[in-house]
Amino acid sequence: MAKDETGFIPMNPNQYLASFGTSVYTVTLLDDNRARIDDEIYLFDLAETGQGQVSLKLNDAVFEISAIQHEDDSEDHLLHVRVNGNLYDGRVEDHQALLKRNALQRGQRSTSDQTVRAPMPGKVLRIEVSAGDPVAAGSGLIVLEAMKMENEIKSMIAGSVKTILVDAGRAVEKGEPLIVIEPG
Amino acid sequence: MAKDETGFIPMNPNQYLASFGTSVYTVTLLDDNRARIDDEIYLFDLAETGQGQVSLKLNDAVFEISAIQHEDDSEDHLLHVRVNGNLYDGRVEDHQALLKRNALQRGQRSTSDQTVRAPMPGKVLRIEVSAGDPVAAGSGLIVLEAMKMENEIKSMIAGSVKTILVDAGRAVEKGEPLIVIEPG
Amino acid sequence: MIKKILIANRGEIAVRIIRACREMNIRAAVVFSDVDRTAMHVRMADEAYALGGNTAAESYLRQDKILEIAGRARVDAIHPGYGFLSENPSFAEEVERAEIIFIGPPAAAIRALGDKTAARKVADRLQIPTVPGTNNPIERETDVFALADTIGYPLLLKAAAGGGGKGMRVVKAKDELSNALRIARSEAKSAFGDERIYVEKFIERPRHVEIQILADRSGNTVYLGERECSIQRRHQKVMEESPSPVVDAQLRKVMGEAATRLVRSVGYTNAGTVEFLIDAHGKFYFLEVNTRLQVEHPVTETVTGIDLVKEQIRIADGIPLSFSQSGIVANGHAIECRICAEDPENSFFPSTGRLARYVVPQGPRVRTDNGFAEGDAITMFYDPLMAKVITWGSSRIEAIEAMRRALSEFLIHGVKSTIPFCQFVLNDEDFRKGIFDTRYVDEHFDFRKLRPNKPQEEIAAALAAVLLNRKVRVQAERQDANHNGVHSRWRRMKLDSYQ
Amino acid sequence: MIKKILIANRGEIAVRIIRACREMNIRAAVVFSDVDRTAMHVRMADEAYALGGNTAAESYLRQDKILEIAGRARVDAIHPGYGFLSENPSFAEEVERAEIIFIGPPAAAIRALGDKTAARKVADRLQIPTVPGTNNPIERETDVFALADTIGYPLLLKAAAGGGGKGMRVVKAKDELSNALRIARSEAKSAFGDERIYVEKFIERPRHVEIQILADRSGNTVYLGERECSIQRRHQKVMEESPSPVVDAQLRKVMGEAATRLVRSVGYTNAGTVEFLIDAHGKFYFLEVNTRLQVEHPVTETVTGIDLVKEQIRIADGIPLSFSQSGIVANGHAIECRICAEDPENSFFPSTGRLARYVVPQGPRVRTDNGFAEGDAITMFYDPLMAKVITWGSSRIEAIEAMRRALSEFLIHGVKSTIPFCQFVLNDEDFRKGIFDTRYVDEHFDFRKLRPNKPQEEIAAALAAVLLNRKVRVQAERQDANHNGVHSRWRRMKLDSYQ
Repeated sequence: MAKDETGFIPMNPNQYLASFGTSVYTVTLLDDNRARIDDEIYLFDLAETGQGQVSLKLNDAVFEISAIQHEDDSEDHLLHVRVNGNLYDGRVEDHQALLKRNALQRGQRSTSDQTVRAPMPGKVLRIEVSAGDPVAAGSGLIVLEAMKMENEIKSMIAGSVKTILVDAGRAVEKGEPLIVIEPG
Repeated sequence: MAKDETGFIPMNPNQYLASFGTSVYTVTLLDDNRARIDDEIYLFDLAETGQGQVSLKLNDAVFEISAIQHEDDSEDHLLHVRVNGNLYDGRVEDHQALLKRNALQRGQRSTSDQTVRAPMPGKVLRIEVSAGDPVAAGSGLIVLEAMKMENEIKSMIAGSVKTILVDAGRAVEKGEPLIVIEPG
Repeated sequence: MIKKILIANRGEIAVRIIRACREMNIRAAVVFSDVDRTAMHVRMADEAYALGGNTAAESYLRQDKILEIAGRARVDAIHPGYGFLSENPSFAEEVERAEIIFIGPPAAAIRALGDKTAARKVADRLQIPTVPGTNNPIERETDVFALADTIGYPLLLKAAAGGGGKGMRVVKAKDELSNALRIARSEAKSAFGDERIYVEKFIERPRHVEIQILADRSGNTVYLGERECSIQRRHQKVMEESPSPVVDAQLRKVMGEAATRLVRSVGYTNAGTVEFLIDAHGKFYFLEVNTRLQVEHPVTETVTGIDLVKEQIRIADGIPLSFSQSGIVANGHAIECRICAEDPENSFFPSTGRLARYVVPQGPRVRTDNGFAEGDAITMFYDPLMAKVITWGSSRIEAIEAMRRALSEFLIHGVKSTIPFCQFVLNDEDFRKGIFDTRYVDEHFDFRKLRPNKPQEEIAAALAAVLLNRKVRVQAERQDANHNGVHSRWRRMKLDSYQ
Repeated sequence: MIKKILIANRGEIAVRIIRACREMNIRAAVVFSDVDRTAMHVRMADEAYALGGNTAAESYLRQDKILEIAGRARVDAIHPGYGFLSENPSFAEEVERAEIIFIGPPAAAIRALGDKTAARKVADRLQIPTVPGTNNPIERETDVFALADTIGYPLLLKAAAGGGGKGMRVVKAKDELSNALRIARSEAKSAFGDERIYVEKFIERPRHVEIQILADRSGNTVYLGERECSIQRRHQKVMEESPSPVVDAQLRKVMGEAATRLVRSVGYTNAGTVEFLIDAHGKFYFLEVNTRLQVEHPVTETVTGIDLVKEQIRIADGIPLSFSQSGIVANGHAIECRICAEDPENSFFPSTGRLARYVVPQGPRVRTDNGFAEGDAITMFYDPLMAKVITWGSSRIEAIEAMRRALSEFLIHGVKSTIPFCQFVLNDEDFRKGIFDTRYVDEHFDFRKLRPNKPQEEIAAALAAVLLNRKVRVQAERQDANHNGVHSRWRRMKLDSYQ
C-alpha cells in the first residue's frame, strides 16, 4: 500500500491521496456507497451518530470513528483519526491541494530544517546547546519544566543547531518553536 | 414560599416569577452575582461547563444543573431542570410574559377542560368511554398499545367526556390529543 | 473453537456479549434494524449486517435473515441474548441444522422447559412443589370458570408462551374473570402470537426468587445461588439482588438442588434460570424456567465472580466447567436497578425521545451495563430497557447506599426513566429492612412521593431557570440588534455610494 | 460524628472521596482554584469554596486559606487526598489545633515515617531490612563521592522530601555523579522546596511491592496484602496490580507483619503504605512509608472488598475496624492503569488541551475512578492523572484481558494519553507471564511499537478522512454559493432601486 507519492497528481476530482503513517492510499469515491482504495473496491456506509462521531461500514466490518484537526499544527493540516479507540494520524489531499503543493515545491527550495517545538506549555530551565553546535539524534537540546517535572527535549535528527529561538527562564506555549536544527 | 400568583405582575424588568411544583418564587436579579429570592438575598455564580451544563453556586452550596425545554408541550414553555440529577419541572415568566398572560386571561374565558394526550406513540386498541359519559378521577378512558404492552390511560380528574378525538385502530403520535374531559 | 459469534440482539445485552467476546478474543458480528444503524451495539461490533425493517417482527425476529447472515458471515456460533429468538426451540434447531453452534440449551431442552405447562409437568414428576393450577392451557371459558371454583380466588391468568411477566393478569373475584380472560388472551396473541392461557392459584405475598444454573456438555450441573426479584412493576422485574434477604444456606441448598435436578432431567446444557415463588411461610413453589441468559444475570456475576456470558460461550464450545459446586462462593451483596425509558409518575408508561443528556455513573462498587449514549434515540419499537446499574457492598446496606450514590450520578435528559422509582425504593424503610414481596409496588409505591423534597435544589432550579431565561432573551435581543446593524450598514452603504 | 468533610484536593481523588461521603451520608465540601471553577470535583460537591490562584502553591497548597475555609464551612474533618498537603505534618498539626479531625495519621506519625531518612532509622531499629545507603541527607559533594565508593555503583539519588518517584536519579558510574547530583537537587528544590538528597545502593532488577495497612484508634493494625507497582515511567508508577506475581502467602505474611510492626512502633493510625523493593532472589528491602492514601488503592479495594476511603473516615471518627487480620481475604486479581495526559511516544511529556471527546469504559469487571468529563481542559498546573481504570478477574490473565477490553473503549481526543503505553504492556508476553521489574520501561518499551498494527482500521481511517474532507469542502462551497447569492441579491436590489 505504501507508494511513492512524489509528483503523482490525481486528475479525477473524486480522487484523493490519504497519507497515514508510512502508507499512502489512493482513494476514489465511485458513488455514494462504493470507493476504490488502491486496487480494491469497497462497499461503504458512513452514518453520523448522535455523539459527533461516525460509524463507518466497510464491506461488512464496522468501525467507530472520530476525527479532529490537530490543534497546534495548522501548517500541515494533520488529522487525528480515532478508529475503535486507536489513533491514526494522517492527511488527505484532493486534486486542488495536490496541484498547489506541487507548485509550491517547484517554487521554493525544499528545506528540511527541523523546528523543535515545545511539546507542552512550560518554562525553559536550561538550554544545553549553542548555535552552530553539532547534535546527534537523541542528544539533549533544552530542558523545560512543566507539571512539576523537568523534561529534556532531544533532537530527533543528527545535524547542527541553526537557531535558538528562546532564552532560559522564558515561559513558552505548547507548539512554540524553540530551536531550529539543520540536518547533516 | 408558595404564593398566590394571580394578578401579580412585577414592575421591575429584573424581576421574574419562577413556578416549580407547588412553589412560586419571586426572583430579582440584583447584579451579576446577587439575587433576591423571595425575602432572602443569595450570592450566586453561574459557570458553564464544557458539557453544556451549568454549575451554580448559591452562597456556598454548589449545584450541577442542566435544563431543557419540554419537547411536546410547547404551549406552556415547561422547563425540565435537573439539579444534581433530580428533576424539577417549572416555568419562568418575566415582566413582559406576565403582562401578556394577564391580558390573555382577561380576554378569554378561563376554561379548564382537560385534554388527555398520548403519553407515547402507539396504537389505539380500545376506547372505553363515549361522549357525554361521566368519568371519575382514575377511571379508564382508552387503551393504547406500545412497546408490546397494553397501557390503559386514565382520567386525572372527575367530570364528563366532552370530545373523543381518535378512533380505535388508529396510530397516534406522542403528545397527540385523544380525549377532552370537562371537569365537574 | 469459537472464533466469531453473531449476536442476534440489540441494546445493552448485545453490548454485554460484545464485551465478553472482546475479552475472549472472539470476533463479534451483529445484526441491526434500520433505526439501529448507529446504535451502540453496531458502533461497538467488529462486523454489522443489516436486517432491514424496524419492528421486532421485521428485524430481530427474522429467523430467515439471521440464518442467511450467519452463513454469509461464516460465524461459528449465534448468541441470542434474551427476548427475541432466545427461547424459540425451532430457531435453535435451525441454527444447529446449519452447523452453527447455538449458544444456549439444546432445542429439545428449550422445548421441554420453555413452555410453562410442559415445565410444570416435569417438576410434578420430580416432586418439586408447584403452584396449584392447570398443567394445560384452557381453551373454553366455561372450563376456566369450573377450575377457578376448584382452586379458589384470587387466580392468576398467564400466557402459555409468555415471559418476563408479560400477559399476566390477577383475577380477584369471579365477576372480573370473563373480562380479564379476554384482555389476557388479546395481549398474549399480540405479544407472542399464541393466545393460549393457563390458570393457577395466586400466591399472596409471594417473593419471586430464582436460581441460576450452569450445565456443561460433560454432565456437570451447578447452581450459582439465588436472585431476589420481587420488586416488579407491571409484573416485570425492575430491581433484583443476590442473595435474597429471606433465603438462608439451608433453603438455598434445597432450592438449588431442586433446580439442578429439574434441568438435569431434560439434558439441559448452558445457562438457565429456575424461577420460584416463596410464600410468607418460606415454602417455595416452582414457577417456570427461563432457558436463556436473564436480564438480571449481573447480580449473580458480581457476588460469585463467575462471568456467565463467558461460561455460556465456553460451554457451547464444549469446554467443561472449571469449578465445581463447592467452589462457588458468594461474596457480599449485589443489587441491580433496571433503568428503563418509562414514566414512573404515569403508570410506568413507555417514554420515547432523544437522549439530550446521558451520563452514566462511575467509580467504586458500580457496574453499568448500558446500551445507549448521549444523542441516541429511544424509539417505540423495542423494549424500554436502557441500562442496568449494579452495585456491590460487603453488606446489603452498603450495596443499597452505593446504589443511591450511583443513581444520583446517572443523568438522563430527554426521556423519563425508572430512576426516581428506584430511588423511592432505596429510601423506603421496609425495603431497607428486606421486608417486601411482589405486591410491593401496588402497596408501597406512591408516585406523588417521587419528586425530590430538597428545598435548596428547588431554589437553585428556580434561579438557574431565571438566569438561562435572561440569557436566551439577551441573545435574542443581540441578534435583533445585529440584524438592525446590518440593515443600518447597508443603508449607510447605499447613502455613501449614491448620494 | 463526622457529618461534613472538607476535601483539600482536586481531580479523580477528590471525586473518589466525594463518592465515599455520599455513600456515608456525609456532606462534601471542596476547594477550588480559579481554573477549577467548573472542574468535576466542584460540580459533584455539595459545597465549594474558592481558593483563588492557579498554581498549586497559590491554591491547593495554601494551608492558611484551607484552614480558614474549614472554619467558615464548619466542617468536622479534612481529607487531604494524596499529594498536596497530605503528608505535611505541620498541616496535620494545624488542623488538629483548630479542633478539626485530620483524616490521616497523627502529625507525630507523619513526622516519624514521612521523612525517608527518619523512617529508615525506625526500620533499622526494628531490624527490618533496608537498602544499603545513608540515613542522613548528604550536603557536601565530596561526602557523596566518598560514600559512593563505599557502597559501589550503580547508585540512587533521592530527594529527602520526595515521593512518587519524583526527584530520583540513577547514577551508573562515577563520572555521572556530579552532574546528576546537581539536577536531583534542583528538581527536589523546585518540587518540594527542600533540596536535601540522600544516597543509596541501586538494587538491580528490583520489583516495587508495597503493603497496605490500616490502623484504628483502638490499637488494631492490619495489613491488606500487597500491590505490585513495578511498571513505572519516569520512576513513577503507571500500572499496579494485586496480588504480585512474585509474592506467595509466606512472603506476604512476613512483609505484612514487618509493615505492621513498623507503623505500630510510631503510634500510626489511619491508612498507610509501606513500600519495599524485592530483588531477583526474593529478598525484600524497606524503602519508605507513604503516610496517606495511595493513588493505586483501588486494586486493594477490588480484591479485598474493603473500602479504604470509608475506613479512613471511620477510623478518623474513632470507630474501630470491623474486621481482624484473619477476616481479610483476597479474591481474584485486580489491575490498575493510570490514564495520564502524557505522550508515550515522546518520553511521556505532559500533554495539555481540551477533551474534545472523552468516553470512559463501562460494563462488567471494570471500575473507572475519573476526574474529568468531555469538554474539560487539562491544564499545565497540576498532575497529569486524568483517570484510573481498574479491572478484576478471577485470574491474573482474566484481569489483563478485561483491561485490554476496557482500554479499547476509552476514547480520549484532545490530549495524548498513557493508554497506548498500557496497551503495549498488556500485550507484552513478559508482562503477561509476570516477568518484569522496575526497569521494564527502559528495557522493554519501544515507542515505535505503540502505533496499532491494524491494516483494516488504517484503511477505514483513510476513507473516513476522505469522506469528511469532501463533506467539509462541499459545505464550504455551499456557503460560498450562499454568499454569492446574497451578493447577487444585494446587487440586484441596488439595481432595482436605483436604475
